[in-house]
Amino acid sequence: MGELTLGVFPSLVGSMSLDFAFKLAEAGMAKGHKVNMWLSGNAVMMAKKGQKAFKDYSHNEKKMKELIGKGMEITVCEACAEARGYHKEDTPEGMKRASMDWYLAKTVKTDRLLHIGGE
Amino acid sequence: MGELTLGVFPSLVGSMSLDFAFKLAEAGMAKGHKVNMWLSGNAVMMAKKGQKAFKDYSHNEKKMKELIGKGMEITVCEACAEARGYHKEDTPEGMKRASMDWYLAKTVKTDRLLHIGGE
Amino acid sequence: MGAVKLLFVVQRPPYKSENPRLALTHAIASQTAEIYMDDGDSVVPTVVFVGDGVLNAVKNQNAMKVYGVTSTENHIKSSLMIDMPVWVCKEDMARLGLKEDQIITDAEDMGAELKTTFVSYADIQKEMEAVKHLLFF
Amino acid sequence: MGAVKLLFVVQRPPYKSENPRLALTHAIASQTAEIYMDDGDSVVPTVVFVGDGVLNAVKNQNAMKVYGVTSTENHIKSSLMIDMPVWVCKEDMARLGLKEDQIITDAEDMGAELKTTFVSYADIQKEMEAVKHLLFF
Amino acid sequence: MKLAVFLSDWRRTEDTFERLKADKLGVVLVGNGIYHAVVKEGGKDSPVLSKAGASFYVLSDDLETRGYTAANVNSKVKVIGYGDIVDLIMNDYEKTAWL
Amino acid sequence: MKLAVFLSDWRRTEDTFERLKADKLGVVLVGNGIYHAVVKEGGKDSPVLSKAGASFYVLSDDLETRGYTAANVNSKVKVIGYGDIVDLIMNDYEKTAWL
Repeated sequence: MGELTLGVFPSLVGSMSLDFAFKLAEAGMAKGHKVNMWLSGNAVMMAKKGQKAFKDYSHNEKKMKELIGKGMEITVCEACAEARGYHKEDTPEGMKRASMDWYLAKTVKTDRLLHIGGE
Repeated sequence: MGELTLGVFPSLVGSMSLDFAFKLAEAGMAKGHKVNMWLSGNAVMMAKKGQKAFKDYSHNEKKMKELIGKGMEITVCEACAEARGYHKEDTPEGMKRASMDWYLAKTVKTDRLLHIGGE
Repeated sequence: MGAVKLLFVVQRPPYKSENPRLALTHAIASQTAEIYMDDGDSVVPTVVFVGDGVLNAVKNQNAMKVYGVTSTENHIKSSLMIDMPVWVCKEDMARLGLKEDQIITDAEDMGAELKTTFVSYADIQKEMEAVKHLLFF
Repeated sequence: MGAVKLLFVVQRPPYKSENPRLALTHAIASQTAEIYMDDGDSVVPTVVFVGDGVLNAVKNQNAMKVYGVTSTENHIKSSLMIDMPVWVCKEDMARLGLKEDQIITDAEDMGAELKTTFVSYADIQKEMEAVKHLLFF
Repeated sequence: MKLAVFLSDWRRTEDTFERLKADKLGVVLVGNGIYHAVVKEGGKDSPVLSKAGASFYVLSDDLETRGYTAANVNSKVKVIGYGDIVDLIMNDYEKTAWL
Repeated sequence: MKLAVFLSDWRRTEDTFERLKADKLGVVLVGNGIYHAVVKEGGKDSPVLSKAGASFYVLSDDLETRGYTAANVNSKVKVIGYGDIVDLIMNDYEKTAWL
């Protein structure tokens, strides 16, 4: 089994791309792969707990928690989070905060990288 | 003097469009106009106080407070805020939270509307 | 001010951003805006899908089943239910190869009487001229 | 694993989104990534501006003065200062009418020795093939 | 109608601008829209500038942010500031459209 | 190289896709990229589908979300699920590019 790292970047809020990343992570883990996820830019919106689950909005907190419970490593860009006013105490349980070097380091050992950096 | 309403919508985080809206509001008020601002979609990122002012990121909290002090009405979409985990206690002082009907009602009396709804 | 007309123009496809959805939810909010207005004032919105925006009006959207999110289809039907005009540009449907039977034409299942109106771009231009404010999404 | 090469490809103009800036700041972070890595491992990034992305490399950006935000120019110079290769695609410069004297070619004011490299698209393609991972912004 | 159109993108994904008609049309280039005023792709003016009968404006703040000055701006386009945009919206035009 | 390219937009603002070369190229249409598989603008296939030597895939979840099914999909394109994308990434291709 391999290791897949997903880098999830800006302009994903309100789009379905963040949903895509979580569904892909779920499918990867179901097949026995190790999955890491890096959230940067606007994707750090996941780093605020207590998001209300309206039917009109994507809501990935529950799935994220499940995947963390099953061993997914998920880390959020600390500076991107702070710039948006998401502090340490806002971070959902099991999510790590780190500098960008965490993501860079992951690219060394991971078998595959899917970097969702586009618009 | 007239009344100008700015509707500021998604996909503005990390772009300079939110900065544009605040600078335009400032210029409008400097000329004696009444300015209202509605923040919806991703623009509700302004509804979280305590954002760290990194040089790498747009930081409009200070200007927003100045403009509120000078009489700008600024209201944020309550549902859009809650969906992102921004609660009442996160709201910066002087900013109102309301349903979308607040914005719709403003369009009746305002002389001009600049609705920044695009990507 | 009396009745003020607004035109919500949706010019991009659904889901990639929440704007098309926000166009519909904001237009629908005109129904409850009276609490902020003087007696006799009202907002009269029309939502028009133009350009690639017509892709929002394709029926059988399964966003709720697949991603747990209300579909744009559902919001369009909610609009028809409160008698808010929903227009779809015919020229753009033709350009993208969309037939009327692929488009959300009614919300009879929700008890709506109003149906989607298929309009030409010239009608949209005319409405742009008639309204007080334009809101492009 | 030894040294792992990465190519950061910036294909869109600056400021409209923070991605071009994040490409540079992430690439720069390779300098401090050792703390998470085994001895002997390292990440070797190159940042290339291609397509409309070359507009990021236009010099004299006054983002700090005007909007109080670090310019993309500043991040490019920081990259040169830590000897990180910064490439700009020649064909795209020509297409957009950009001359070399309009582009950030060095960061001598910051004490950098490395200069911007003007490359052809063929060089970029070759580098895409050589690296372990591609990161498009 | 008297319409002020705001363009904030260089590559556009809609054709609304091409289809829009107005008796009096102002085109305000802001954000990455400023590239229409300064870049000649393949040696040619941006197609945006060929809109018949329109007046073109570009925001100086957004030019400077991106490394350009009034000296680089196409002669069809007038360089303006935020205060001027306020005047255009409040005095010269009746409606706005941010595409 | 063996490269899996992800397209998530209908109107694209970059030409990277047209310029990319790979010995083995997979094109995975996701998000609004699915319109390349189902819409024939002006009666013609999307230019994306004319990329020489490429294999095309479309994500069924994103088709269904937007009101389309496998029956609408261009015969050049294979309908797949999330698990299949995992296999493409981990087994069939070496690198990925999300444009």
